[in-house]
Amino acid sequence: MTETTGEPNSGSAVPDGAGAQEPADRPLVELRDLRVHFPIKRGVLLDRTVGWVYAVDGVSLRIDRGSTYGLVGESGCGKSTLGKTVLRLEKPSSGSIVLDGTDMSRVSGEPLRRMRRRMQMVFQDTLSSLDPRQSVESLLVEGLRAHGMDEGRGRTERRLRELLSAVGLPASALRRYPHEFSGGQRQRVGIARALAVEPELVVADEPVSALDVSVQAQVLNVLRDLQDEYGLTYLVIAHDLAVVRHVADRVGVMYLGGLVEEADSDELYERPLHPYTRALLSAVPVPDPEVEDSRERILLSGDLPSPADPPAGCPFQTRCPWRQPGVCDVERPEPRELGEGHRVACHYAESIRDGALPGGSAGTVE
Amino acid sequence: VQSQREGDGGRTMVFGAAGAPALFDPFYASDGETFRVTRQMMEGLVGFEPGTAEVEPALAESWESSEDGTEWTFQLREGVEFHDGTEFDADAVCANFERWYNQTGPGQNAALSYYWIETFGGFASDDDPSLYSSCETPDQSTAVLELTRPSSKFPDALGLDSFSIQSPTAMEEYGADEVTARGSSFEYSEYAKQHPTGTGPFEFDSYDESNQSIVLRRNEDYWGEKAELDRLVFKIIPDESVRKQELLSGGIDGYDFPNPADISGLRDQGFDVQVRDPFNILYLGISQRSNPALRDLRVREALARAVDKENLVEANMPDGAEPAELFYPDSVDGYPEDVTKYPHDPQRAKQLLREAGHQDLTIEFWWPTQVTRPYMPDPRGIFNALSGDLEEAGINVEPVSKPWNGGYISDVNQGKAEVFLLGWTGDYNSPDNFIGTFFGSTQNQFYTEPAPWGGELAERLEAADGEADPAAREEMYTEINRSLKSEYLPAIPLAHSPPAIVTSSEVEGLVTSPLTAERFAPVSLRQ
Amino acid sequence: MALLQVRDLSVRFVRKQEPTVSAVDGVSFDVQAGRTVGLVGESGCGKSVTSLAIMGLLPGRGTEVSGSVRLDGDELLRLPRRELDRRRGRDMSMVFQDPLTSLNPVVPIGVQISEVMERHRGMSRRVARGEAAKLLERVGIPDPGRRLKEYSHQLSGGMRQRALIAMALACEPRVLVADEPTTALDVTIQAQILNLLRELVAETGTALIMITHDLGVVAGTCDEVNVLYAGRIVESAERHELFAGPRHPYTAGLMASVPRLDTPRGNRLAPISGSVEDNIPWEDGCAFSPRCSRALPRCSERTPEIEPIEAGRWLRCHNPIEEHARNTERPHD
Amino acid sequence: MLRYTVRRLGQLVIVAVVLSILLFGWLRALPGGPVSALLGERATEESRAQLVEQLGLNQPLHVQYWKFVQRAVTGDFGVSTGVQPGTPAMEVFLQRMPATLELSVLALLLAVVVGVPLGYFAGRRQGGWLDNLSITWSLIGVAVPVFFLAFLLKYVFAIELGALPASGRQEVSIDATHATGFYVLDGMLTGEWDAAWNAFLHLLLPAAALSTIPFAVIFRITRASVLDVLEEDFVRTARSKGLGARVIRGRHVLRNAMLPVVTTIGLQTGALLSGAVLTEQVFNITGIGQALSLGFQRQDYAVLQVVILATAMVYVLVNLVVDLTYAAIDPRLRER
Amino acid sequence: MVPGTQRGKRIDELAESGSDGSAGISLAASAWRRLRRSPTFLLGAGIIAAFVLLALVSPLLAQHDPALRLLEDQVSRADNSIPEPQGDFPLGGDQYGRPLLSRLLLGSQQTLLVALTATVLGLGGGLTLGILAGAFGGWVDTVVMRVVDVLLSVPSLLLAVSIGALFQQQSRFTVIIAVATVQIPIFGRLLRGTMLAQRASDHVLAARALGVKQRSVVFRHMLPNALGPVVVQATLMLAVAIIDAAALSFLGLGAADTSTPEWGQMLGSAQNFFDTHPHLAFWPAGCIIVVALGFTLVGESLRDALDPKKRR
Ligand SMILES: Nc1ncnc2c1ncn2[C@@H]1O[C@H](COP(=O)(O)OP(=O)(O)OP(=O)(O)O)[C@@H](O)[C@H]1O
Ligand SMILES: Nc1ncnc2c1ncn2[C@@H]1O[C@H](COP(=O)(O)OP(=O)(O)OP(=O)(O)O)[C@@H](O)[C@H]1O
Ligand SMILES: [Mg+2]
Ligand SMILES: [Mg+2]
Ligand code: NI
Repeated sequence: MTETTGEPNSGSAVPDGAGAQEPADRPLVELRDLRVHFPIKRGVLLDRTVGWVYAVDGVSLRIDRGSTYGLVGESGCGKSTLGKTVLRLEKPSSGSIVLDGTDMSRVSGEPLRRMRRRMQMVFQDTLSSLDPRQSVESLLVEGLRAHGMDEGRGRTERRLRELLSAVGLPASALRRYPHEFSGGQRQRVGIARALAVEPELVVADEPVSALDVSVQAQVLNVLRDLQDEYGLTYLVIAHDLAVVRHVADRVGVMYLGGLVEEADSDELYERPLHPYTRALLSAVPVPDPEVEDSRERILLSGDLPSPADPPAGCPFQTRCPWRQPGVCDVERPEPRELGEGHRVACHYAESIRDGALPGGSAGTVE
Repeated sequence: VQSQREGDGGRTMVFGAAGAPALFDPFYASDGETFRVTRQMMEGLVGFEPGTAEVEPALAESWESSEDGTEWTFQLREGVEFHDGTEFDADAVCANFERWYNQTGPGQNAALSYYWIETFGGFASDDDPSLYSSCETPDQSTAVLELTRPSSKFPDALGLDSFSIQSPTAMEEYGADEVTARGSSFEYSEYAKQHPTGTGPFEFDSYDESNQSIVLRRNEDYWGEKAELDRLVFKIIPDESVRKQELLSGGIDGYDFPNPADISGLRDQGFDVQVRDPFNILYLGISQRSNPALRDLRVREALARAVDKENLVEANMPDGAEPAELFYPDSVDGYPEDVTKYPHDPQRAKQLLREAGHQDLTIEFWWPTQVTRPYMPDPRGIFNALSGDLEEAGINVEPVSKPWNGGYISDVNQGKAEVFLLGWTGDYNSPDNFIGTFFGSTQNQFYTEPAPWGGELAERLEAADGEADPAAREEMYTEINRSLKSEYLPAIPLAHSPPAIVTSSEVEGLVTSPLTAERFAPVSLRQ
Repeated sequence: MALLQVRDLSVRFVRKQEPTVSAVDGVSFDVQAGRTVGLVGESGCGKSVTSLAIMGLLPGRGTEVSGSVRLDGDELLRLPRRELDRRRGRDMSMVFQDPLTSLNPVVPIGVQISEVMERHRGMSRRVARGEAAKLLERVGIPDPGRRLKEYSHQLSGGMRQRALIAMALACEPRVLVADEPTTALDVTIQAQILNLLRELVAETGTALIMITHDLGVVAGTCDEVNVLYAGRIVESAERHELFAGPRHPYTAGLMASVPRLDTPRGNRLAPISGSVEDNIPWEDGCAFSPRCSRALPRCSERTPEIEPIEAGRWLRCHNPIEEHARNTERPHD
Repeated sequence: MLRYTVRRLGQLVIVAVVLSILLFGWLRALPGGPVSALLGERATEESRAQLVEQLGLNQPLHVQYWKFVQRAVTGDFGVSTGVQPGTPAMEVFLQRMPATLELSVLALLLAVVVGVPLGYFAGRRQGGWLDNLSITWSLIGVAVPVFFLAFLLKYVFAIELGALPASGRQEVSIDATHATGFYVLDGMLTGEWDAAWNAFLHLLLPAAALSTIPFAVIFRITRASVLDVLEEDFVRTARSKGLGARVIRGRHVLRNAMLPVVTTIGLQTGALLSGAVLTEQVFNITGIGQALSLGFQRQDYAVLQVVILATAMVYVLVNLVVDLTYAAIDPRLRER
Repeated sequence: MVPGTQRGKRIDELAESGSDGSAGISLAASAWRRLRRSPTFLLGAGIIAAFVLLALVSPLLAQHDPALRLLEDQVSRADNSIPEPQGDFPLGGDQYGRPLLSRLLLGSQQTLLVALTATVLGLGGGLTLGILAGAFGGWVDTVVMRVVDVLLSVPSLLLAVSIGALFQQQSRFTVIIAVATVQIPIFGRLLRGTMLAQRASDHVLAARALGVKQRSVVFRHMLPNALGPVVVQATLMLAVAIIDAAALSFLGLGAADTSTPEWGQMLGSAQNFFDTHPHLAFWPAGCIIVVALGFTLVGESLRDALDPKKRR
């Protein structure tokens, strides 16, 4: 895989969807140096921009067709913003989002609306993401109608039933309203709505974090079944590393607006290289007393810095047990490829991996 | 609360006034609220006999006019001083006349010098002819007023409050003539605001604007009978019902123009309600301007017959009101009893309309809101009654109502209102003050310009006003009045309604005036 | 005798015009000093209500509490209000789930901590302030002098939770109830807080009641675990025992539902079917039976009783998982 | 905080400018106009034209507006024609403001002093008799037209019972010194205690009438907000700490419950000023409310301009102060 | 074990059982359920229903033409007499000799008309402003909100009086416009707030993500969900409108033509008779108070019922 960060984000480099016939190796989604900055506005008479929230700050990644990309990270690190920007629900400040050869960052208005058919979203909050005043039927039909896929009563009806059974809901659900369902069922409705327009890409922003474990497992299974059935491509955002590991083929770890580590799922969990990933993995509780009693924990001190005022240099330096003065606080590490498809943004990733750098144990207990 | 007042001897009387006086210099004023206050502090050469509209000597002990009525010689009262100690003499009198005549700038505006313009016409520095010619002082107790022509207004007009004689020294000292236009109104002089100085039984004490009260105190050096009260306070209470309640709860000792509806109740509660002799007129005005049907005398007669004055007076007018036949009360000169009358007769009205070819006549009937006037205590009620009457006679009424100051007055005065409610309160006892004002011009509310008789009427009025011989003049007015009812019928006189004044039973000695020009000097408070 | 004895605790919410909710139904367990007892279960199973009942914090009107909660032998449920107020915050205190809403937004952190000590330890304001600073230091908040003057919104999530813990520890309570103390936090912060709690229990011998829905947290912190379902304890065991071999199908189902970091990736999860909402009332049989894969006809006819099955282990099931079958019940296919 | 204040003051300027333009245009659009007010029923076409000329009312609107602005920045809004004819409008406003302030402050005080504690106790014992009683009272209070209530109060207490004065601000014959224009304060400053007492008695009935709506609103907001706060987690935390009832009530419940109440109090100044227009008329209080209604009746442009503009400014300012107070109570807002 | 089939069956059953209304109850339905039992609501709704019914059937009930001075001969200004209650006229006449009862009855119509039209107009204006500001944001929002700020910075009655004074001729229409104008900024502000909240909500984001057209997002998703508080406010505003209209009449800005009676106007014109014939004021005042109370009660209970915090 080529490094994409260094490349100028020129749209012309991307061939038009019309010309190229889906080269097998072309990723469905490719983000290049994506930045989303929110202005902080303040002013006496008229609002002026006094600063920026660097919600997403230079993320490059690619998601292969039919695969699942998992995004993890702490609260506020910009996962949702990234997800929304991929769907062009937020406007990128710079960088490009290439969906199947089309540079989405330049599309807007009606063409963008039409593009939406190809990419959909599943939300975390199952209740608030469904319009309480619309029956499931109208929720589902709406998407079809918006994209002219509403072809006559009978066919639409059939399509809806098909959708519901795909997500494991009875046909009788059509005439009911969102509040009449349990959390897990609502999430299924949300998934059905996303699938109604036959998208290629589904961004799922914390699709299961609001659910009880048993229901969470049901929904995760549904997601997976659907992927198998329709060949969907997922971008799954979650803070639960175990969930991400379970669903994702490839995982990216975000910290303060940037991607600090990215690798195939097994690789990442087996050989985490970035200090933050290591701390994260060591903090996830495992439902097994034996493991819990014996594991080594890397406890971080301090909290996530504000994305409006990120530290100079490495964003993780404020909490990093391996922090080296003079380097980490000066230069921001760029993601480097260490091993196949394993990219890490840390100056000392190799040394940490090899245990060559002291300090890591400072916050370690047991 | 009452005890507070008794504390200082019960010699303070508080009278409820409806509005704030604009200023205390009566020359620039034309409103009753101002005059009510200045009248207590100032006097003119002539005055009006208490209880009547008859002229009596005031600062002039006597007067006589020349044969042709253009030279008036006033014999001045001696030993009179203004409140500031200045001697009252012929120089002071002429100084006042000269001041009035020599107004400049804003002072020439009818909004300020209304009565001068009405009575004397123009000023020294403008082109309008003036009745005033000069003022001479043969000696200090004689003032001679030269006029350019005779006028029926004399000498009564000199009894107007605007022509009160004020202290020349004080006016000089406080710049009485310094009136400036500012924004949408006028800013008055220091004199007019704080130092009004006359010869009257009360002198100015203070005006508390934040509490809206004006305090006058007794002039201890008054030349005549001194005032009984130590202090006379005017408390400004704009709302009619509040005035009543204030009286009921003892906050004030009296107020003017009680709502007719309240009169009997107030009497029942032991208050002293005095009804003045009527000196006003309410009429149903007709404009000759826009609706051509109204130019037909038969139509106007139909209106006159449609109206039920008796019922109107009974249901909407206060005690003592009476239906009117002419445009002024019978106490004014030149009032013939034998005029054409148009008794209430809807059938005849319908017939007249048919004859005139206006079977389905539609008229715009204008009436004012946000106002009550002594001659019109309840405009809405009067309108309701009259429009009912008109409808009964088959006339379609399109009501038009506007706020008094919010367009009614200005539109009516331009003759825009086809049929309207309006009236007049006399300033002094002269037919000219009534019908001269109404029909002396052809381009006012009645807009008699297009009527064949409009110019004729105006000329006859002018001739009568210029007649020096009182007897001949009276005869001329009598004839005009007859014609007004029989030939012209430019409007329909409706009623004279006497304004009442109410005081608590402790108030004694208040003599009412048909001109609503009461003087409080003889008033006392019973302990 | 155990430090805290909960016996047959039941809480019913009686509402006008609405069916009575039996939120907690005959819950019994003991907590020894220096030990941590966990209460786990899905949302709505009655964990919070149990903890609030122990603390006497349930709303007064429309709530019926029965059973007994004894602290050192004293019956808490029948303590007069004043007496209860004297003990709450001193002998027993509580840490809540959401640290943001559980702190008063308009009162400085310092005041909120020191007011407990002023109240229960009769300290003067100044002394209490000093103690508060020490407490903050102890729970790992740097620069306590400054933080004391700050307000909850000025602290990060982790710090808020520490402040709440500091507050709960102010009078060195003998029983600490922690209701989902880390659910609102990020994993790295959660690890810090759990570590803090573990240390505290170890150092002060406080008895900790740990309420959570996260089996991982239970596995890492508790000595004994009570699994709640629909207001009743369905299984209760020592931690290692429980995780080694859950006997109740519900417990087993929970464990099978969780994707784990330490098992091979790519397996399908084996969730419990349905959701909490399809409970039937316990009176009509086993509340779990509609969702249970091992349900027998009698499960929906007779309500199972909780019974001891071995030392320190209790179970409420007609058809428990055989001990030898433990491993075959792990997720497959 | 400072920045926030500056920002809000900036908004005040915008409101002032926009409002002055609106007002100017609006006043010119009113039927009638100052000419009618000055000349009355005796006006003639001629005198009318002369006056229009003299007052410069025939100039183009933008010229008039510019002149108006030039004078307005010096505080000169022209001379009153109807309310207190001859007095500069600004003076009319300044003379009358204290009366309205006195009245509104007392009314607000009554509303707060009664409404807040009542709201608290009603909220504490939701559904209790006190709760039901005060809710009923507050609901009826809102439904009764203010002027009707004012009439009723006056009729009963001043006229039938004679217990309190029927109208005005002070007995005129008391001859009190009026240094500040706040009569009660004046009396206390100069030691004329009877005058202060008299002025206070005059305030009671109108303040009672005026306070009904603010009372109802403040009561309800307090009650609702107490109910909300009682449900808050931090109150549960406070209880779990075994704190005494007084501390819980004061520090934890009331302090938080007061936040929306404070905002409401600010918003109620609007209602107070509206109510003052009615109450002052009924009780003949020479305040700006009366100036307004008279100004409308008598087409007093100058006074209307000042009063509306100033009232709006006061309203905006009061709300600024309220918001700052809010920020003072609520640390979450301090950093703005 | 085959979880899939088991699950499907269970959910089917659940879905069936949910439709009988016991499983979940919508916001509106649960609000309604609570409303039905709330004595406040029932009282208020009863009052309103009676009022509306009265307004509808009043032409049948009223025995006399309210504009006719049927008892004029019994009116005398001189001794301040007003027709006493008598045979056909149970409440007697007003100060012009018109039948008081008929006026009261028919007054309900006009009162309802004024309140309803004013509120509908105010609501319409407010909706427009609110939609503009809330749905489009940006500078539209800024401009609209500045105007609203200015309007809100003028105390309500003042604003109403100002608007009322603008009209050449006073009529019921003037009152309606004046009262409506006061409501516009209030509704606008309120709606903007709820619209902004909706704009940030997930389900609107979801609709956008689905590619639903902007107009449809605004009118199908944002608006209906933002209307709850507005409906509550509108109910309360009906009460306010009635009272405001009465206040305008009191200040002399009411309808000039009294041939069609209206309560506020009746009350306004009765003020001079307050101490001599208090019943002239008490009847319309009583009606106004009761009806205003009705609307307030309903509004308040609606607000309570729609409050998500109180929802179960
Ligand atoms: N519309 C916005 N305007 C300004 N700042 C925003 C906006 N949306 C998000 N942010 C800020 O951007 C940062 C990243 O937010 P984001 O929602 O993407 O985080 P997240 O990783 O999804 O967090 P969580 O796990 O809590 O959902 C946060 O600091 C947030 O406050
Ligand atoms: N005040 C109350 N009134 C009525 N029912 C209540 C009340 N509090 C809780 N309940 C009900 O009691 C049951 C148990 O609630 P509880 O809060 O203890 O659940 P929980 O196990 O803490 O769930 P979670 O994990 O969601 O916090 C629920 O069904 C809940 O609806
Ligand atoms: Mg997020
Ligand atoms: Mg809970
Ligand atoms: Ni798995």
